Amino acid sequence: MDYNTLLQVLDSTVRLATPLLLACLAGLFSERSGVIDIGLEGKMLIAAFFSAAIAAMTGSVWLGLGAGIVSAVLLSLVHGLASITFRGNQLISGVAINFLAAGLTVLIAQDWFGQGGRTPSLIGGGRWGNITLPFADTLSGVPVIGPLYAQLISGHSLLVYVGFLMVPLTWWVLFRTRFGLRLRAVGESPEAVDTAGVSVVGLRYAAVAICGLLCGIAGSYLATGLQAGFVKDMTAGRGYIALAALIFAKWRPWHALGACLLFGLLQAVALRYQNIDLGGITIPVQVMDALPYILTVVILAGFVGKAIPPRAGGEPYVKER
Amino acid sequence: DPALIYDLGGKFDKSFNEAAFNGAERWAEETGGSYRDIELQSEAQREQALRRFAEAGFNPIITTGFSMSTPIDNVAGDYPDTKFVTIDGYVDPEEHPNVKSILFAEEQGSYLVGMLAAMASETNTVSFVGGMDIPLIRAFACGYAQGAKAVSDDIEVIANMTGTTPAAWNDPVKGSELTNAQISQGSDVVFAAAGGTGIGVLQTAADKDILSIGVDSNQNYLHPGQVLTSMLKRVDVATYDAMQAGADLETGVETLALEDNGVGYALDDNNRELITEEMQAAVDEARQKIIDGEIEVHDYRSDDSCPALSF
Amino acid sequence: MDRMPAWADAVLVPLISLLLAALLSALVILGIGENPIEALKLMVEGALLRSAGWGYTLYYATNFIFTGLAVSVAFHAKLFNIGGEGQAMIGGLGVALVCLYLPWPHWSLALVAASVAAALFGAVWAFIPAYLQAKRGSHIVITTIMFNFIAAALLNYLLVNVMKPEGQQDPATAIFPAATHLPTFQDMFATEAMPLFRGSPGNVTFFLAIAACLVVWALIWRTRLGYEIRALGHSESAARYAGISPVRTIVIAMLISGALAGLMGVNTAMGEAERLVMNATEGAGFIGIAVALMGRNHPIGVFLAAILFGFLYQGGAELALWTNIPRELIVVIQALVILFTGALDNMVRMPLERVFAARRRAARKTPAE
Amino acid sequence: MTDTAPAIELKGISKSFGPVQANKDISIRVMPGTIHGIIGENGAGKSTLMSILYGFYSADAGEIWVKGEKTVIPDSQAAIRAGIGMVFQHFKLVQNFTVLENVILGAEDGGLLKPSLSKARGVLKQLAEEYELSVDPDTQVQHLSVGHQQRVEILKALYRQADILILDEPTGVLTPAEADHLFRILDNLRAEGKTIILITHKLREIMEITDTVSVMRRGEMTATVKTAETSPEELAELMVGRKVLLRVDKAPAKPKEALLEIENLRHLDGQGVEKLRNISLEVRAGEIVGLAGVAGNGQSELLNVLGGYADATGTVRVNGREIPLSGRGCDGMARRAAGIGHVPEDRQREGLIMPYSAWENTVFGYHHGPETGSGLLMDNAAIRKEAAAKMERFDVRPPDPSLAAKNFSGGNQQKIVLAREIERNPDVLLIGQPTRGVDIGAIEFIHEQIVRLRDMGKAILLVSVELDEIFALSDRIAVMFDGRIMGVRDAGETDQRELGLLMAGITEDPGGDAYEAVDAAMDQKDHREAARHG
Ligand SMILES: Nc1ncnc2c1ncn2[C@@H]1O[C@H](COP(=O)(O)OP(=O)(O)OP(=O)(O)O)[C@@H](O)[C@H]1O
Ligand SMILES: Nc1ncnc2c1ncn2[C@@H]1O[C@H](COP(=O)(O)OP(=O)(O)OP(=O)(O)O)[C@@H](O)[C@H]1O
Ligand SMILES: [Mg+2]
Ligand SMILES: [Mg+2]
Repeated sequence: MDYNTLLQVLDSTVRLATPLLLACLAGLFSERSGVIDIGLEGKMLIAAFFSAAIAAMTGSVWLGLGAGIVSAVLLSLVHGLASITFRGNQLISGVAINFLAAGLTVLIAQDWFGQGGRTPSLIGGGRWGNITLPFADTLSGVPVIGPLYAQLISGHSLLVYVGFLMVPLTWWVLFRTRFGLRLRAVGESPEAVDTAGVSVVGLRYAAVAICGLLCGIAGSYLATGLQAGFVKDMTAGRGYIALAALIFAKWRPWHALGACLLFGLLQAVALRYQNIDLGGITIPVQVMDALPYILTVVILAGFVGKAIPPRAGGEPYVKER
Repeated sequence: DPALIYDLGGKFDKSFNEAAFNGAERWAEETGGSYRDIELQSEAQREQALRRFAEAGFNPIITTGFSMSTPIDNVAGDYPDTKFVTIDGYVDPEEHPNVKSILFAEEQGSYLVGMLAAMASETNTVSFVGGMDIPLIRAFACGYAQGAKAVSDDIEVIANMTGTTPAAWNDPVKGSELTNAQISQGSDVVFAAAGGTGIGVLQTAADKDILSIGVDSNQNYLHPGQVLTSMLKRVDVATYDAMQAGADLETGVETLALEDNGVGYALDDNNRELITEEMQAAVDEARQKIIDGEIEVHDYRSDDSCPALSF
Repeated sequence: MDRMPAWADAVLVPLISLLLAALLSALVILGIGENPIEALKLMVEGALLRSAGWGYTLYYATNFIFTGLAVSVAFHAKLFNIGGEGQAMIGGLGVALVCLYLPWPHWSLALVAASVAAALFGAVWAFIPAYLQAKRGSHIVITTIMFNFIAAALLNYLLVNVMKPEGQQDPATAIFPAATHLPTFQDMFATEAMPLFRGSPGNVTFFLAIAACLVVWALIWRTRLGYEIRALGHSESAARYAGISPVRTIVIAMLISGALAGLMGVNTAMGEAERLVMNATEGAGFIGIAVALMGRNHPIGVFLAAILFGFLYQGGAELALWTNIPRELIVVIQALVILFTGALDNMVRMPLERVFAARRRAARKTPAE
Repeated sequence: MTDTAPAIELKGISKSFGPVQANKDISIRVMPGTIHGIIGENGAGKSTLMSILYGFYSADAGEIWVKGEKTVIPDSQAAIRAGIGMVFQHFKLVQNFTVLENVILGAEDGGLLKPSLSKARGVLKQLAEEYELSVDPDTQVQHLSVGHQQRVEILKALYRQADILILDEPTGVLTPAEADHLFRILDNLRAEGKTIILITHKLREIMEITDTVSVMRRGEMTATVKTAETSPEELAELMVGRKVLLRVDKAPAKPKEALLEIENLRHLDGQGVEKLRNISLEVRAGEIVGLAGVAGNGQSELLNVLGGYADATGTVRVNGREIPLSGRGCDGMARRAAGIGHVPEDRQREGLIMPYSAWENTVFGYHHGPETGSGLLMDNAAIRKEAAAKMERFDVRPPDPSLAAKNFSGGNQQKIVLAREIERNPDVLLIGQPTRGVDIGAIEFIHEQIVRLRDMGKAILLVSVELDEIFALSDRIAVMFDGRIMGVRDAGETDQRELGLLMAGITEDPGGDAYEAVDAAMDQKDHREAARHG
């Protein structure tokens, strides 16, 4: 593989890792607060739809982003209602949200646009343009570094940079601010937070809302950055992969970046090399398709070891004694 | 009344199923008739839809997609008075005299757009994105490659399939990534025979400023000036004709080829600039030769192999 | 806390939750400009007022009984098996192998062998996630989801590259030999005079599903293994104290769960399609979760919930046939049913508990005075 | 009295949980600068009352007055503002946070952590000196001993400038030395003018440190007396409503052959840390051997190994027959078959399946035995009948086999476990914390049963953190420290001081203040533990 191909694969990796990363960080906020969320998929999906739909109707990608975020946050609040206020089963609520998003998006899309659960293709201001970073053109002649900068680092849509900047931001919020301290505490020991006079419910709702916000960005990126419109089920399991990445990352922001890049790379490689020929034996395309999933299992079983989740994860908080 | 059953890709895939829809709409408009249609979502529904429509007296019942041939095979015998049409599918006419199978010579149309692609290419590299990896789609790819090679002997033809399941008809994200990969390998014309996935292909091609070729319906309008042409497969005509014939539809197996105008390439205002007169002349000449039998386009399905491309 | 009567918890709460879900669904239908009453009428007529409709409803219900039981057995051991989908797919593979590659004189023998194979294959597919959960603590929710994807890829490979007959376009096996075709309700109950269940896929597997309900009931509430599975589900530390091996019990519970999900393959592959197609499961594994929850993990509840979802499926198909309502409406309704009965059940339970407490207090006061 | 307003005054507090009336019209005054004790049976409503005071629950009726002012306390924030701090029975700490982080949680200054952390560091240092409350501010709480965790809880309250401190059963899990230290802290706090409310089941502590004591029974406040003017016997009677024997009445032991022989037992935990180091011990027929030690020094592990749910190496013989210590045949069921009964330390987490009915619990661990029926299916009717009989013999209240275990009070849950294990007449009975958190009425009954089994010629190995209980029941006492047995003494020939030193790993009596030596030893142990986890 020559350098250029490598750059292209990595470029594709960055594109594919971005929605995973945003969703993974979304899950991180939620689960660090003790609310397990397998509804990332659904939230991304609904955000993808509404961002594309509003962008198509208004021609503004920013309004689209706003709509995507609002819709994902609303679904988050449904999850919050079920798992925080009514102490329901968080896994089930997540499953329901995934179904709900899968159905509602197509239903509404059909009602609004009549194109079989698809939004019209986005054009012009309805999509995120790619940003060329300063000096990208000037530097592209420089060997090694030049193409790296011009092709890999420069030339992505704004949301890609947002996604990557979210990593240090998440870290900082979590470990350097009062909100972060309380958030981590409520996922470990809600009773400690409660007796310290801080509202468990408030904190968890805040976390769940942030989760919705990030899922909203992730979904918008899918539909208005990576693609030019919404098609049904366009998240295609990314929410679950993000969840696996979260466990792999042991609920830590920098590790999440690594995990998502790894999964992005696997997807990029699987897309690029459909039938790998290993000295006469052709690896069938299905193996490449399944590779990210197989690797997830292998990683979970073999390398993650004891990934200790936030202690109160999945447990609704009930005041007692 | 006639009924129309779309395959899993859905009525608005902008290509195959949508062509059938357009044909039906045209029929309804012209004749003032009405028809009923349904988008399938599940396997068990195939037979169910056939039966329910047959029981309700719809005739003929037109279906798109090869996956409907097995269900029709199961059902046709129970409703001898109903005519069934399977577009792209094949049902033994001996066994079920009330079924019409409509097939297309996709390789011929693909040959023509392959020629156009080769003539438009500046990098001498063209590419193909298929939907689900089935013999039908390979026939597209094979015809395309033959056409391209007829123009330029040493042209490189890159062919990728989106997947191996019906989901491959509806995965624009993957279509887009495949196109990106092909562009990075030098392709500057990409032919998408991939149903809804093609939308992603055409989009990426337009974004990256290369040419693309649409399929089934005329997709030139999707990105005016950036879609070189579309390989037409006149599913709309087939649907229209079947509806027009109504209950008197002639059954049996029919293959629509260039000479029947069943396949072809699209030329309209959107791509007029892109197709030069020489190009058009060359293609029209080839078209005539194919009709006359002077050029023989190999059909992948005849022997599961392709002389111009390896999969 | 205030406990309300058991019947209220088992019947009233799901019923009210269901009503809420139905109400919201009606609003959704209104929202897309259709008439909910008409829609309901269509669904009821299409699914319940025709014998063929019942044939479809029960066909779908059979799938959901199997996956619902699968989820509930795992649930008793506090395992969340989201892998019913993959296990059912692989179960179908077992059925296909038995039907295609072994000669069968009679369908009944084929059914027995295919059921064993389906259960076995489903169990095998559940084994790895189970083992990894038990031994390595790998979160079973994640691993079973991954195994759904892997099952799809495996089946895809086999169907496309190995089992598909030459020249066939779609990824499916050949039609099974006629001797393995299961009797449908039509075969069993239709007469010349009464052409019942015409053309519908409901078949003898439905009775297998009922038998599975009985077996699961006995297993969970009457056997020592069931006692151990439930004990482990309630408290792993206590189970270890009692000498119940968590590893062994987790693995066994998941094997049973996988086997039940695998059995669904008998219904889809052998009962309906009479061949193995790529996407035969169509989300039934996920519906199983809702079915198990609504049924409170009890076989009777699972059975009733499965019928309800079968009705939704069949009714939804009818809607798609005769109206312009997209079939996704049914997905939305399912989602609402899952949400209200599974996750928001306390929204109904909490006020109900208060009502019952008030009534009890009132009742206590009267005799005292 | 009249010119100082009470620090706390409760007037007519009532609270019910559905049908249970936990507090009925309770009124109480706590004067500033005093230590006020509250005692009462299990479920009397002590914790509920204090939770109301701390804003955890809201009362159905009644008023709270703090320092002479009527105060509404809807949540913990309000309680903190009113100067109330609470140390719960189960600590409310974030295990993987450092001491510092735990202390500032909820009391941060500003949005960023840094200033709060450095301020807290200074304040902690000052408090440590003032009240003998030293803990390393940068250690994660999970690596601290229970006693030190409790100090963190007190520090949390003081950091929030509480001058009224509530402690709910603070000594339940402490060693005598740790309890002594706690009382010195409380003494210091009282000397500084702080007010303390102390809930406990231990009459000795009440007599030792409180100024006044209130007694609760069935949700009501039955009496408030000056400690100096009462006696343990009187308090016990006020609590239970009848005379209670505060000593265990038992004849001298007549030990016979060894029923349980342990040789060179070693055990590694999941992280590969050696938790049992070469343990050798024997328990003879007709004797009770008490295993004393600070929690976390290997007693639990020893019970787990003997009970069959932790692997080990070495030799264990029951009734002369060797039993496997790992692999097949090493599990709870096999142990029961070999004649070992086991009352686990934690009845709720181990001994019972809380949602199971009482009758299901009476065969738990024995569910493969013949009494559960011979066929494929369990004979539920027979089990239920047998369970009813057992529950009657053990005076389980209410005697309803269909009731779920979680619906019995702690003492009655313990009786169900005891009934199950004792009624099968095991040769060896392992029994952990038989009366933890159980009120004195039930303690009396449980102790009687243990002695009765001994007198039937069985071998009993008793683990308890209550030195009083160890002394009251044991014929011989073995002391564990850091996975080793530091020494075995005859119960009649040793005293609290000697055992206390052994429990801290000190075999030579240093003379002078034993508690300081013990405390230093505990500090060292914490540091080792923290260092091991990096
Ligand atoms: N969260 C709750 N829900 C329902 N009932 C409760 C709850 N908490 C306490 N109770 C009831 O209130 C009564 C008083 O309980 P409380 O915990 O205050 O007793 P206690 O005196 O602290 O007992 P112990 O000595 O065992 O700690 C109990 O009998 C119990 O039935
Ligand atoms: N959350 C609850 N819901 C319903 N009943 C409860 C609850 N908590 C406690 N109870 C009831 O309270 C009674 C006493 O319970 P509690 O746990 O306070 O006993 P306890 O003697 O304090 O136990 P322990 O000794 O373990 O502290 C039991 O009868 C139980 O049914
Ligand atoms: Mg208490
Ligand atoms: Mg208690």
